[in-house]
Amino acid sequence: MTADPYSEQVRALFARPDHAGDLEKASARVHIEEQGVRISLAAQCDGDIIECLRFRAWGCPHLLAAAEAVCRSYEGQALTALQAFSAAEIMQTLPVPREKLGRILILEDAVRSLGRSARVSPDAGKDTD
Amino acid sequence: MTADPYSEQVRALFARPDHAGDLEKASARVHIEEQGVRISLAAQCDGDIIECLRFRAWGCPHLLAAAEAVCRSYEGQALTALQAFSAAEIMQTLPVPREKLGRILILEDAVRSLGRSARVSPDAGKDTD
Amino acid sequence: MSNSTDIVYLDYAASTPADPRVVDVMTPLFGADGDFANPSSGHVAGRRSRAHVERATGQLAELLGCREEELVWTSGATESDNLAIVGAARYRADRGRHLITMPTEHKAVADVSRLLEKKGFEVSWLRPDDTGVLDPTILEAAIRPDTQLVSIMHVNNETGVIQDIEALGAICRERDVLFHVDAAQSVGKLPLDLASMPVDLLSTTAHKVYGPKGIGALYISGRPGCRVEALIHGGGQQGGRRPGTLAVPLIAGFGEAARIARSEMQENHAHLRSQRERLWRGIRDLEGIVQNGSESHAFPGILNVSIEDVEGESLLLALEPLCVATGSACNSKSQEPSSVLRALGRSDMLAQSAIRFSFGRPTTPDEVDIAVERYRTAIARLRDIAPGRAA
Amino acid sequence: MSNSTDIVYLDYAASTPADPRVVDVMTPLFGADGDFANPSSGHVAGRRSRAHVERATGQLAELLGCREEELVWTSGATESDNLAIVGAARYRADRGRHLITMPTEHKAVADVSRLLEKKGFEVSWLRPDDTGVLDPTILEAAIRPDTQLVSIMHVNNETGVIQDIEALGAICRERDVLFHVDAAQSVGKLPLDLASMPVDLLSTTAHKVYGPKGIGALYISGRPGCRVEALIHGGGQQGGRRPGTLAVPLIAGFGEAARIARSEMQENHAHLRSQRERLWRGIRDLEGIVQNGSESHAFPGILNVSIEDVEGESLLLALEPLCVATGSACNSKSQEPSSVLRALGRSDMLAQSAIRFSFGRPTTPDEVDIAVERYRTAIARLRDIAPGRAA
Ligand SMILES: Cc1ncc(COP(=O)(O)O)c(C=O)c1O
Ligand SMILES: Cc1ncc(COP(=O)(O)O)c(C=O)c1O
Repeated sequence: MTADPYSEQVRALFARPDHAGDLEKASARVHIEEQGVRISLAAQCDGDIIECLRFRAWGCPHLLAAAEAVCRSYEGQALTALQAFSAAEIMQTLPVPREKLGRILILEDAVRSLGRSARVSPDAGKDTD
Repeated sequence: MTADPYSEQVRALFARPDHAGDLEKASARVHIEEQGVRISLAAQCDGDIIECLRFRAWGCPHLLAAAEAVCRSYEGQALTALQAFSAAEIMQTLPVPREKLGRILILEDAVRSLGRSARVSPDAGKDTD
Repeated sequence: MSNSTDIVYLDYAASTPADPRVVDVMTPLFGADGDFANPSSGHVAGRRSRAHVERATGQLAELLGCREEELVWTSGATESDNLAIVGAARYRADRGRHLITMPTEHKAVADVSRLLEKKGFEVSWLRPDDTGVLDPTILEAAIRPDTQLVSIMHVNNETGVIQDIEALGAICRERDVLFHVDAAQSVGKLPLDLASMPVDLLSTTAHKVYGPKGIGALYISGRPGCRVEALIHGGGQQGGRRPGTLAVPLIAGFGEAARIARSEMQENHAHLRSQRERLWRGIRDLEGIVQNGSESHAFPGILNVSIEDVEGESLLLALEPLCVATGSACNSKSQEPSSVLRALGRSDMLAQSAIRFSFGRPTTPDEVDIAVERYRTAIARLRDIAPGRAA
Repeated sequence: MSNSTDIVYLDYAASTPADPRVVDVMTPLFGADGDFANPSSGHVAGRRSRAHVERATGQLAELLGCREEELVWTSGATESDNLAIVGAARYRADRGRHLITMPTEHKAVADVSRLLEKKGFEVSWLRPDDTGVLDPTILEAAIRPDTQLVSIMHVNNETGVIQDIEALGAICRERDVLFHVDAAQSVGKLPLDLASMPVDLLSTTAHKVYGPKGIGALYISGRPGCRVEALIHGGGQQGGRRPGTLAVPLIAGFGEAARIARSEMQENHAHLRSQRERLWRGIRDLEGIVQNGSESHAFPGILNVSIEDVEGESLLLALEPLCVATGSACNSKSQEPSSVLRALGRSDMLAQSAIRFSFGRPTTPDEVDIAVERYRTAIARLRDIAPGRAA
């Protein structure tokens, strides 16, 4: 089964997007719409630490998988750590084909922006873009 | 087995050219060389009647088959009957493809010429052409 | 599909499996025990091979209602389309350099027309209405004195829309313009009787009708003035119209496929219709779902649907292992919304969500039910994951 | 050949049967239980089909010593030759309009060159010596500043004469001229290592090397400047170089044939050589017999002989059911003496009597002995029937 456009990892993340959803009592939120892609992120924190991270997204399988991967990896970390999130890294690890860099950069925007919204009101993210 | 360029009859005549050969005591002979084709005919007669008719030929299978057919059909007939031999008829009965008419006409020449050579010396046919 | 009972294949418009009877005809012809000789050879073995070609030519001619000498074997509909359009354009170049076709044509026709455009031909691209159907009066108005050729497909490979070949062809004939029909999707599935139809050139390919891949044919009407210049030159096979050693097993397979298609056309048509209806019944209540293409001109082997606010690529992956198509098979690598659907006036958003379900002889109601369930589940899941739009 | 144990087939240069292992690879791919999907489809089934294509591409690339992306699948060598020559001529039209080839080329090359001649190209037809071999210095002298392309075959299909591709190619490369080689008769039979050979374009076809009919390939070197314009346009398959649905079973069969040919090349070569020698030993004492083509440059799969004062068509029929060829397979319908043999300086008389015996993997010494006996008998019989010449 060669030439599969999706890696095992992308397939697994896409198939089980456990972090898809919303958080009623989010400490921080962000919503971006750009180039047809839509991403919402919500974090619930205990102090600086992300307890729960949820996403919603409208886009291709790579974007959805990347969003799920982000949520999985940042729970338990400091919200400010999100500011260091890099599209380049996830492009490599999933991997994501080069022609989809644009939409992963939109995800990067959303993630970093969520990181910057530490300790602001739950709606703060909304006008990031 | 379609599109066979040779009919059953042509194949049978070509496969068993019983009349190929020569006659030591021929009453009449003819030899023609034209367009790369070579034909010799020899008849041994009892009075006017052909007792034995033999051919030799260099040419394609249709020519060889036609020569054999001629020999088979004129034995027992009057030598003069050969003058009425028609290429057109044998083209139809074997049959012979149209593009080979030329060489069957050479055979016609030889056969008719043999018919005309009735009661001449055995070598008479040689300068027919 | 071996070893994957999970796979449900509803992509028969992209390719069909060879019918078991076709496989039975072909298989013995490959090896040393079969009639493997070159059918152009004059010897006994060659004549035997030729007999298979002749039988198959007769079978395809019967299916199409044409004479055997009006058929030329090619490698498939792509080559047939090219031979028809480039070949006719070159042969009739003196007549003028105007072609007429549609933006909804298969790429083989569209790309070659675009190429001719670059080489100095003028091409009129006629638009269908928003159900995909071409109004014959639009064709009538587009024909000019320098029009050489009109090329319009029979059944559209993405939407299944059927064009009125009879009416369009009649207009061409009246105006003495050659009429080419890409019938890759319809041959063996809809009745054709070329002896009585105003069609000059018609392309077909075996692998869409349960024959093998790699063999097709072009019908070139025997009426005066209908000639094409060869695309490929060589050993003189097929009267020089398309030389190259004839692929005897494939030709024999196509012949058998044609024979089967002809004798079972009615029951196959009814079967396709009921599968298509079953699928549509199962999903038509979904919010924002629409059929792409005319219902009244629909070929029952294809159902193309779009749905609001769902991303197409994720939908396709969520449907796995259901095998369906987005655009046409050959487009499926590209990310662009189908030009066929855009020509029907669909928004980019709706066009990109399009899924083409296509049915075949082996399709069962159970498979259709699985497709319904997977489609509904996938839509629900993706809508669930998607965020609302910003106010 | 089924039902005809009498038939002795010595026409492997016209076509070979598919190897049983090739048949085994192909057969399961046709039907509904196999990987029949369109390999361009994005879904699971399409990816499975694609895997067969990729494996086969690797196998052919290994046989030729080239990279996978340097191969384009076509319908056969006729199409490959056309794509190479027309495609390169069009792509490099700016460079000039001079081509170089030989009158001994296969019709696919010769006819397409003649066509280009009509379309304003100038063609130099280089003559071989009377053993069929081209002296490289003749090529060197023929190249001009406006020369675009040189096309010279590897093994001649009528005589089996091998040209010195390395030497000829080196001259082309030095002068920056594209070099095309029709290798239909040599691929899988003589070693080729395209990565290290000065060849830019190379045509091949599966059915001459125990693969199926209807599939071939063109090697297009990846080095800069080596490009061809497509002959056929459409769905974008193969990077647009040759679109159309890929014929998966045929491609897989060609791949397997390539794998087998590569792994068994040496022993096959020895086998052919011994059959050819056996046949020649059996007939060389006949009065007036001559070999057509160089002994020292002979491919052992082919033995072409002429004999004085015997008519060729009658000879062929008298040999039945021995299956051999007169000229090339595709010429066998025409009555004209072979242009290849005339280029070797043979008289019309000798040329018309030529018989091409060609050997294959399945050929047995017994079959060769039968051929010897039939040939001797036929010659004796026809000479016996023939009259002497007039004094
Ligand atoms: C040297 C050569 N070139 C080209 C061809 C054409 O091959 P195909 O008939 O498979 O297209 C042949 C065989 O017919 C050949 O022997
Ligand atoms: C309408 C139409 N035309 C042409 C083609 C091309 O056929 P093939 O890929 O067999 O050359 C197809 C299928 O791909 C088609 O659906």
